[in-house]
Amino acid sequence: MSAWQLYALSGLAWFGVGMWGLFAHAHWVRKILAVNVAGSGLFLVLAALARRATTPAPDPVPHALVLTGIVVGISATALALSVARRLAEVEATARLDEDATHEPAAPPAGADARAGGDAAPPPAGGGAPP
Amino acid sequence: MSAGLAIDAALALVLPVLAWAVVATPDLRKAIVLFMALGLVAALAWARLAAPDIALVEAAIGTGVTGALLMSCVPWAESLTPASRRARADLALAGALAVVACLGWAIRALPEAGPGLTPAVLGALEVSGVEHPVTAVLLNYRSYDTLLEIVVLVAAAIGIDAVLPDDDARRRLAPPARSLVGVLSHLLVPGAVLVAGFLVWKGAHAPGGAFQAGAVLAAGGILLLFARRLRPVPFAARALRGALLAGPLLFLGVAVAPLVRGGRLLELPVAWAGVLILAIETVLVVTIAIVLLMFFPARVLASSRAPAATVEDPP
Amino acid sequence: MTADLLPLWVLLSSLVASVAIFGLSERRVATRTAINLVAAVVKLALVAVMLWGVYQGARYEVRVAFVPGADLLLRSDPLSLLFISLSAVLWLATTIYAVGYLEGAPDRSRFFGFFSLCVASTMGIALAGNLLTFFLFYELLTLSTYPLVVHRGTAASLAAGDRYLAYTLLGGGLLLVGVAWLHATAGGLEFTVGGALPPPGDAAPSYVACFALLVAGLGVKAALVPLHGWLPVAMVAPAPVSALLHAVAVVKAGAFGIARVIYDVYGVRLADTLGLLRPLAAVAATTIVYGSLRALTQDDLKRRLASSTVSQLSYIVLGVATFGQIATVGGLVHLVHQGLMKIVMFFCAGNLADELELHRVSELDGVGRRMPLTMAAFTVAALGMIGLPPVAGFVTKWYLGAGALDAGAPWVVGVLLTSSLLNAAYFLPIVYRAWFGVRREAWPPPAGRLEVRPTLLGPTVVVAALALAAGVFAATELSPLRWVELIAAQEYGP
Amino acid sequence: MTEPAWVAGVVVIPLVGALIAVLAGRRAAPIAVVTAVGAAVAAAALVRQIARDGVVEHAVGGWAAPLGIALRADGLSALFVAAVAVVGTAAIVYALAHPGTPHRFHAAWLLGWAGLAALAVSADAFNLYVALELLTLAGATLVALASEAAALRAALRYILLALAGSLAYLFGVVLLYAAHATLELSALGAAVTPGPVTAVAIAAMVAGLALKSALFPLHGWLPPAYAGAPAASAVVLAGLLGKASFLVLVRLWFEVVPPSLRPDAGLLLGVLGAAGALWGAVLALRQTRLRRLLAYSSVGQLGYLFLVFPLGTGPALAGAVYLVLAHAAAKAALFMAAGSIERACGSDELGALRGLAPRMPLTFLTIGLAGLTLMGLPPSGGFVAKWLLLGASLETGQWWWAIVLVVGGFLAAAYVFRVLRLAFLPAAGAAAIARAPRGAELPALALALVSLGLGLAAAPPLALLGAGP
Repeated sequence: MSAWQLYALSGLAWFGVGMWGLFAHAHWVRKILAVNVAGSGLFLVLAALARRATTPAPDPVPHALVLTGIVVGISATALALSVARRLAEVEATARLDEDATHEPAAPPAGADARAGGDAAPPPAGGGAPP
Repeated sequence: MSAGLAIDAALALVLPVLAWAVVATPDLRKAIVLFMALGLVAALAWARLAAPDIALVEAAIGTGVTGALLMSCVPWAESLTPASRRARADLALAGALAVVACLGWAIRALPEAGPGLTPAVLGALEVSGVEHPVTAVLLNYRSYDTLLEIVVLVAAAIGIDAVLPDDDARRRLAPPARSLVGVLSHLLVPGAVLVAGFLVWKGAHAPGGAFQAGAVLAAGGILLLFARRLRPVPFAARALRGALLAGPLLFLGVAVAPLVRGGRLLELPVAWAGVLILAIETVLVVTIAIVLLMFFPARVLASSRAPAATVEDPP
Repeated sequence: MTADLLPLWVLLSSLVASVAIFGLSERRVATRTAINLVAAVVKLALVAVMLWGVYQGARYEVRVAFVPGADLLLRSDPLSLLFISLSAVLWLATTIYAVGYLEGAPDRSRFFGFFSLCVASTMGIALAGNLLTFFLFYELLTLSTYPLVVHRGTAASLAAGDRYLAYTLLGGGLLLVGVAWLHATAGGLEFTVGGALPPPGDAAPSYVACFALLVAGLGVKAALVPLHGWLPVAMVAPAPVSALLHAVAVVKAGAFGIARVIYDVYGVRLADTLGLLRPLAAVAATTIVYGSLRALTQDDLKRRLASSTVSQLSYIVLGVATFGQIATVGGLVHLVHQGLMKIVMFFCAGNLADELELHRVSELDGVGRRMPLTMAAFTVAALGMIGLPPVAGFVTKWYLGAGALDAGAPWVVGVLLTSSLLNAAYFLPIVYRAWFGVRREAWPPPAGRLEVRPTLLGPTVVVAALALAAGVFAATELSPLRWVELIAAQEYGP
Repeated sequence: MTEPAWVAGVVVIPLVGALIAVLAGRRAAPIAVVTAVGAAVAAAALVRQIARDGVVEHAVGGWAAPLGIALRADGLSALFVAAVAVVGTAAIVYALAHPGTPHRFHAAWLLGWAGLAALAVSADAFNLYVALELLTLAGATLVALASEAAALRAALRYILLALAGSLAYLFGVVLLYAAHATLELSALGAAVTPGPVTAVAIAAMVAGLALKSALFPLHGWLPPAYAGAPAASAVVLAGLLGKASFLVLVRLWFEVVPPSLRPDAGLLLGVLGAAGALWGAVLALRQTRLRRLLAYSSVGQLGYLFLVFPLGTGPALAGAVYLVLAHAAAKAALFMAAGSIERACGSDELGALRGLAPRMPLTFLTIGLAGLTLMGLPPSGGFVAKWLLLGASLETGQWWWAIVLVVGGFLAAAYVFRVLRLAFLPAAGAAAIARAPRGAELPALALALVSLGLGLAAAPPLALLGAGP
């Protein structure tokens, strides 16, 4: 059981835990966290396999692949979290509408109705895109 | 040697357990802190595996920036309706175990020593314009991957701007108040800029390069953002977009130049390879730093200011 | 040289017309009628040139590379000319009729666009040189006739459209599997006189299965018994659609397809040795009798004519499915005769409905006095259908009977006799009511000089004359009968 | 001057265009049009070059494989790049004419275009991973441009499942690299020997790609994403982005997977594909909104593509690729039509379509022509694909796939005519119809005619795929 196999199997277990988390959790942010965990696990496996090289220094190509993988991983994570935040806002406005429709109080302060956003902004009342 | 093996065994054991802790902890805040801890412990493993480049990038981006990003989601995370009614934990467990078993079987079946591409990389190193093999792979042999990767970063930037446009959320940012983070930023930010410069320069002949430098620079920037010393520049500002796209456009320019003379895409002339790589890396540092900073748009900062602020205040 | 592209020109004449008419706005009535008539006349001229060329022994062929193993092939041979000339003549008559019948109706651009597309696909079916091209135009026919069936947009017409689609797409699916299977077992199948299939060897069972699939697929449009359900229901469509579709285009495509499969794919000898003809003849016979019995019970005139079509079509299939040169002649010539006679009847039904709002047989008492010419044409066609000389129908039944005896299948003669009696049973009452029926209140006077608009009356009378001529001058050189004998002689070869 | 390296140009032009479009911000539209024209010219040149010289190789950076990344363009990549150019250009024209399109659509779509081109011409396993990730991000952005919660949830699910799929694919790449020290596909194909490493690696890669291409039963994310996204986004998502993972799977299957592994794995993929084809069509039949109907139809049509795996190479591969091309044009046209209808009468409820034909004749003609491809009826491109797949299934004796194709065709006919027959019904009320801009109807009709043209002029593209007559 050489060192690289130890790390490779450890990375594999780490990857398995991440994948379990992705499909087991129902909460969006927990899923995104789990995917990050799985990604790091996979990168450990890749680096461990690079260590099998007979030369003193490990094989540099997997290292470059891991670097690219990490950067791609964080880009996807950042986008996912932004979409999740946008979803939270839209759901919050929807929840406010339900409250508004029950008691006909003044419409919720649309102080911050997203004027600038030309992406079909949800007017304070929500509803179909214009 | 057995001491080394002992350390490896310990690390190999700790990492999956820590990963399980991160994923299984019910409280989101705790999970994120554990996630950062996992990243730091992993840095040890990278060191043991003689992968300093990865250790740097994983610590800076994988743990630092991602951790900060996740932490900024905590205030509104609870209000999100879950994705699916019933979490299929048991089914997922069975699936994960099966996948791990198969992959483990394959890993054990791998030959003990695999030469990999080390001889090829080292053989062509003198012609690559840099001494450090990983940088050679990243910015010469497989520079096409890096080019696409930068475009992926730009895609993420566009996506975030499209999903969370920073209209007038910046107005609601609080004025810079004296806070611990403020003081801390005075000390750390100059250091971050220095380290970033050093990493870029070192990249040519030692572990370092654009990604590590970009991440460290961004870390400094994030500190300033949270300390309200730096007002997030709206994506609509042409200056920001210019700075963001300088890196990729220069990279593309260097890539296309040989095509005009009938050469091949991204074929760096041997004499100029070193200089070109350094130039590309320097400009990429700016791009990476900006994109990483854009992961914290004004709306995220605005709503996370008031600790008790739930999402009730309309967007 | 351009003469070689004749089949393509014939096809394009109605395709171009269709596209042009689709582009026209609803108000441009004059231009639309002009395009329609010019296209019909041009097509008739082209067909005449091609007819004369093929008669001299020339063969026109247009080949376009398509998929591995099969090309898009348009080829003119005597059998295709038979179907094309019938379609060209009747399309001209029906266009004139339709222009008159639909005066002031909505959505005429859409109607005439699909109308021309439908004839273009009929031309394609006739000219197809291999099974794949045949299938391509066969499905195009389904797609271009559906909008005509649902043209009125009423709930009834849409229901009829749904049923029509269900049947025809099912048939299309079966045909596709049959063609693909045959293509897989025996390679690209170009129609060749005397059969294109190599000797079956051990593949005989798949040959039989393919034949069953092909005939089932084609049987839907040829309205063989279990698959004929769509035809009476599709009578909801306007009269010109019923006339063209159910006398010429759709139904004949099925019968023509069966003839192609038997003669130019399997070859009549191989089909006989594989024992495929006898069951087909049996199905045809049951359809003939069943169609006639159904017609007896229909009071609605168009439904009665539709059931009669179901029965008449199977004469063609019966003739083709009886091994013998004379029976083949009988079968194929009925392709033309039935077209001529049945379209006249649909025209008459259209006239009655358009002029006097008469739809049911029971309302036809004494209509002969009000619309003498229309009812005279109807009588000629009815006598032909029953099989009385000198109208064309007699020629068919004579050859079918003689062919059956020659092929040693006397029971076929029995079927012909019973069906002729049944024909008489459901046609003669109409003729009797029209001429000898007593009508208490007076008929509303005709608007113009003639009993019905000239554009409706003209085609009715002309085609009735043609049906009569096809019977009387059957022995002359250029009659349909002589042409069919030329085809049959080739098919049975030395 | 030697022939310019079009195989690189096809990727670089959309890349440059995308970056400049980002720079231009709100005024991205004209840049998108110029880029589309440039990329279309490059695609045409690539097709001509490959028709003349056959497969074109290009070692990026001057480094030969295994060290460097190899670009390789064969018939399949040339045709897909051409399809991306045709549908992409039409989508941009549609986006300009369709008032509801957010201005960020152009930058996001051009990035997707670059990703598709990079994917089509790449012959390096890890490079394909990066291209797939670029597509995931571009695709997710395109979906997330909408503002309804359903679309945003779909975008999230799309990203997460795509990430899971990419990780699985990457794990396979890692294992193969560890075993054979090369990432170049054909070198891997030569080096790969049946054994545990190969089996598990291939299984992981195939599973990942199947998940990303929404193979049944992993298709849940697709319908809400296509139905919720803005109209122009749905066009490029359904038309092009949805097929990227399948193309990588095809390249993997026919260049790397050892023939001994193909029969049983192929059967599994075929069965899942067939189930998806029938399930997608049945669900499409039960939808009451046009875009959801089209989305489920996409799930169904994808099922047919997966029949290529049990059927093997030759005509079956040509058939599947041809279906990719024809379906790209037809489905893009249909989503454009759906967008125009939604714009004209406020909602894409099927009921709202009653009697719409007289007011929007071009849109209904588009639905009719494009519907031919879905039904696989001649004279459409879909029929040619169905014919090739049918022939392959009968020639290899696997007649059950033929039944799936034919029954699927009936179901498709059912849901296409369910929409078309509404055109013949008289309008329910004098619904106020804001006429859809003619500019939006023309690109849709153009694409429908392309899918028809593919049905008639089938010989040249098939020759390019090596299955010429």
